[in-house]
Amino acid sequence: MNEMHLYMAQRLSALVMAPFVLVHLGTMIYAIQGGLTAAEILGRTQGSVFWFLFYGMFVVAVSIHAALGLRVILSEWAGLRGAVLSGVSLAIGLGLFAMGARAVWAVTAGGAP
Amino acid sequence: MFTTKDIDRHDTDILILGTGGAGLFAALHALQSAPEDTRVTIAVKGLIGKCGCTRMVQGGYNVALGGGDTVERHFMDTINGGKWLPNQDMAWRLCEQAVVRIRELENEIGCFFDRTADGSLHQKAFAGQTADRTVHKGDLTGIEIISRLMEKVLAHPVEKLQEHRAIGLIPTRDGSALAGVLMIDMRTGRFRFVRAKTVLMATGGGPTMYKYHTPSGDKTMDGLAMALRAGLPLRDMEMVQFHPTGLLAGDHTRMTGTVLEEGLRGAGGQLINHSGQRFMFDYDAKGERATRDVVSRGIYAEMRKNNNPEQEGVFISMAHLGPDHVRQKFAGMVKRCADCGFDLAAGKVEVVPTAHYFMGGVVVDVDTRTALEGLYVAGEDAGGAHGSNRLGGNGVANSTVYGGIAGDVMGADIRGMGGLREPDETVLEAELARACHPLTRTPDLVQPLRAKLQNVMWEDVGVMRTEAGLKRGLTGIAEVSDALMEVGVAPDNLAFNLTWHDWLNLRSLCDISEVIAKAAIARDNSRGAHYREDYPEPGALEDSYFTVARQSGDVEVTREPVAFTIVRPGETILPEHEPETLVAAQ
Amino acid sequence: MPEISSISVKVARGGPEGAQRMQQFTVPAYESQTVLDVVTWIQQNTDPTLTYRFACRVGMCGSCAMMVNGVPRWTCRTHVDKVLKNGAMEIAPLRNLPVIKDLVADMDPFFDKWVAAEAKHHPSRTRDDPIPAIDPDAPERLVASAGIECINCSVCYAACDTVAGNPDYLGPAALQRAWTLVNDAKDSARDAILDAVSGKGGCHSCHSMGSCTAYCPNELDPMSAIAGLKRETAKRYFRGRAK
Amino acid sequence: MKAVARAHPLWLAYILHRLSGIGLALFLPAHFYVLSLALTDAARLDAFLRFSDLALVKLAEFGLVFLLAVHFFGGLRLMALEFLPWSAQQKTWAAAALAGSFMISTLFLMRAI
Ligand SMILES: Cc1cc2nc3c(=O)[nH]c(=O)nc-3n(C[C@H](O)[C@H](O)[C@H](O)COP(=O)(O)OP(=O)(O)OC[C@H]3O[C@@H](n4cnc5c(N)ncnc54)[C@H](O)[C@@H]3O)c2cc1C
Ligand code: HEM
Ligand code: SF4
Ligand code: F3S
Ligand code: FES
Repeated sequence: MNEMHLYMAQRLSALVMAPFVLVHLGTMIYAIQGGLTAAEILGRTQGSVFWFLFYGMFVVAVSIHAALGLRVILSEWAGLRGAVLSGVSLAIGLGLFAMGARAVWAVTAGGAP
Repeated sequence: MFTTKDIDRHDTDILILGTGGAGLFAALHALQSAPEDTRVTIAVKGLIGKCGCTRMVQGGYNVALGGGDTVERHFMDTINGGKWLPNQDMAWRLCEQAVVRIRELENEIGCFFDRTADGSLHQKAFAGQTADRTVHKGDLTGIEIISRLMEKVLAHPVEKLQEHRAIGLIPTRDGSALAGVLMIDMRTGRFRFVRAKTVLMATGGGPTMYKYHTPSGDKTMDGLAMALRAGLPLRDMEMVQFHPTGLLAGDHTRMTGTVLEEGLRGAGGQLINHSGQRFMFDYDAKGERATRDVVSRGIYAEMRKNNNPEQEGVFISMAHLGPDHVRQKFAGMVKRCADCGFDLAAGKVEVVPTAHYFMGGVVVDVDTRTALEGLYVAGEDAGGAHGSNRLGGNGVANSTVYGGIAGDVMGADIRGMGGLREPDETVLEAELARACHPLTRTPDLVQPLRAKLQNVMWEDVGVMRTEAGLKRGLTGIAEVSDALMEVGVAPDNLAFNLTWHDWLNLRSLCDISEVIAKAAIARDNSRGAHYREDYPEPGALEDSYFTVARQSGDVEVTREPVAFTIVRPGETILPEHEPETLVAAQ
Repeated sequence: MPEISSISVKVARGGPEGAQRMQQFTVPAYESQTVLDVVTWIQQNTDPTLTYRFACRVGMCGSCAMMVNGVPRWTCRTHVDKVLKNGAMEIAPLRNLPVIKDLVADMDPFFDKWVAAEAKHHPSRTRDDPIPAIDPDAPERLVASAGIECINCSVCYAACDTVAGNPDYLGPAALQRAWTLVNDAKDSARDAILDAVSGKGGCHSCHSMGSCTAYCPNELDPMSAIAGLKRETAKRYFRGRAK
Repeated sequence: MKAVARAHPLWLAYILHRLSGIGLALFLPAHFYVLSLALTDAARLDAFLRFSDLALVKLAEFGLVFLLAVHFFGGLRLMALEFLPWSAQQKTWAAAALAGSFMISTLFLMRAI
């Protein structure tokens, strides 16, 4: 991965996320009225292929995006370089993805018929 | 103190001193013409491309590019402007090669000069030109030329000795050739002797021994002082060009002396004295639009009349042209003045004539060779191309043209040369001792002496001269020179010790000031930049001579007749019926 | 000119070995006085060992830049009035470059990166060819011309936090020059330049923090130039993919 | 850290974008964790959601949405600057990004309360 690829991956993942963020924010604002319950959330998402894909892609994009964003910050502010830097950012990316995938699975897969 | 054992020794093939237009072009051409794996080394008092005057060029670059203008016309203007004193072969080569050099600058170096709407180069006419000839990039032409040259050179495999100050030309024991150059690595304060088969001196003269001067601070006549000590002949040393409008802002600021551009007067700027009167028409029918030397003398005379230390200079006033118009047309100048606290657009700014360019220099042939084998000189350090006056726009043309030639010639000459030459160790030791002299004296301030020299030169060896004044000037110079030998610099911290270098600067300036004064005494007529109140006439053009100064013990000045190798006074090489000027009257 | 009062100046002293320390000086104030004049006065009158760098004294050579009260400036064109705070100021060598001594920074890294950015003309013609006609108002030319008055003073380089954090970053001035060349009809190596600015520390490292543009004494706009490079390299990236 | 040439809007926009990015990256794992509770322990998710009714937690959430909004608009601003041909409107963009994010987060807060 050279600079150019990293840069494009960061920007493209951001672009991918843009509509997700809008929808997500919108849903949240709508949903939050009158308080949130687990059932409410799960009722909306569980078993929905749409939300599965929606949040699934969101998680993939955000894992890439945040890992690359933090990579730059770790290099500029913490002085990490080379293999250490790559290792740490890969770990961040994979970690985020794993946690995110679990969450998506939790809210969308559970109640599927 | 130091002995020759303390000198770091270093070898190269081609050594270039200075990175103005001459030095940088020489480096590029040397790389093109020399055999492969020739070592090229650049040594410079500042940073590569960031010192010297080529960067400061405002108005532009003279070159005849057709549209009615011809090399012949450029040449005739140069000869007329130099009042028939130029070395005609050098002037011819300058005008002829400028055409090639400008194409090289645009096509190979990557400069972009201002265009007209049809895409061709824009050319304008400086005073003293009979065609629109000056190529430019706004009024910051030098930045474009030197930045492009600099990035080219930086990208090439040349050895870079930055902040290395040359202090002595060291010949071989029999004195027949140059062995190398002694320098100070300014950053560490250590001495370094660099042997080279060929050395180009392109340190750019610089008449900074005057109270008011325009050149960059690193230029202090080091090159000419070194050449003088090496016994080389220097010509036209009385010829100091003054620019009429230098900023006057007090002697505690380095802004004083810096140029307010020529175009201000061209556009209708008025010169006003302290009683509020416009005075230039008392001196010349063209008023403020007269040539540099005439306006400089007019201002100088006015200042002398006024003779009030509180009211030193005169004022340039632009406001009558409409402040907004001025702000727009001279944006750079207005901003520069504003940064210094002056309002050029709506107010008036105090100005005085300021020493700008040095026509004198080492005697060279058209290939930049000198009398000393292995030493070449180009740019403002070389004398001859301009005679008694340099036309605006011919300075940077001269340094780029001859710098390139020097590179070509050195690259070719080196093929026929044997190995490196052994230096005369006694000369090396003497030059070392010279530089170390202040380190053995009680430390004291250098600046008051520099100020004193600058006053002496301004008062007595300046814009208007008389024999009595020049002699008084010589006494003053000698006083400063002697006093300097008693001023010391503390030897404990020589790394980047500017005060040591101030001392060495003043040493060079004293040495060359003496030559200027003596050459000015030797010329008992008035030509171009040299004006003798006691001999106001130019003398018969057919009997034109130039001065040659040499040091062998004392400095002696002789006269040599100008050889009219191409055109004789009263004649022209322009075809018959050519109009006198192609410039539309203003 | 009469002395008005005096200025209290703290100046960074010392070389590369050992940290710099601040030294206090009192300098007479004058009506027309630049920061360079203040430093000069100290060297010429009180401490002959003080080291600084200048050449042209009119804002053309770009060798006199220093940090004045924490801000990078060309000192020869900075009037004291502009920076004085309660009669005092603080002067230090340019940020993001190694210190040689006192107020003098080593500019070599700045210029090494200039070279690394392929920021030099790649000829498409020789001295034997005519000078090409170029419309000065063509859009590409206007873009190229916007950046060409750079005096390589390194003020932008000192202002940029990305330079501070990323030793490979080529920096605003070199990238701006590269962008000028990309838009220069006379340059023959557009791709080589775009390659050079796409590598490690290239234009993609810039976060558009804009300090370069905010502090450039010549009012140039390296930030936009770098954005131009990002745009152009991204376009090329997609074109490369599409093939 | 001593102030070095940072007192201008674009630098503030940059630092805001970076800090909000870090903030989001730190929050994200927590967010994922809470959601994945749905899989393991729906009761605790509910408990958490009730807990989020507290004013203090509301404020924290407001902060998060604020971060996301700041970062979102900041990121769009950045990509507009990079990919759309340059216009001198940059500072306006920066201001608009801030204003927009403020609006959204206030909206969120007002609806939630
Ligand atoms: C303000 C100003 C405006 C000008 N405008 C114009 C114009 O519009 N048109 C025009 O044609 N001409 C103009 N000139 C004149 C022109 O700049 C010079 O004639 C020309 O640039 C000289 O070039 P050079 O290479 O000989 O010397 P410079 O460019 O002056 O370079 C000299 C070099 O030698 C170095 N040096 C000096 N001493 C030593 C030493 N001891 N050891 C090592 N290196 C040393 C210097 O640091 C510098 O790098 C102007 C000059 C000034 C000052
Ligand atoms: C959907 C909307 C988002 C967009 C448009 C977006 C856009 C961007 C952009 C363009 C950058 C590059 C900044 C730079 O190079 O200076 C960036 C950096 C960053 N983003 Fe995002 N982002 C978004 C969402 C997120 C999310 C949800 C997170 C967190 C999890 C995040 C974390 C980061 C981080 C940590 C950086 C690094 C900041 C820096 O380098 O200064 N982003 N973002
Ligand atoms: S872009 Fe401006 S600040 Fe940067 S080096 Fe060039 S002139 Fe100096
Ligand atoms: S300050 Fe630095 S981060 Fe980019 S916009 Fe300028 S180069
Ligand atoms: S001394 Fe040349 S830019 Fe300041």
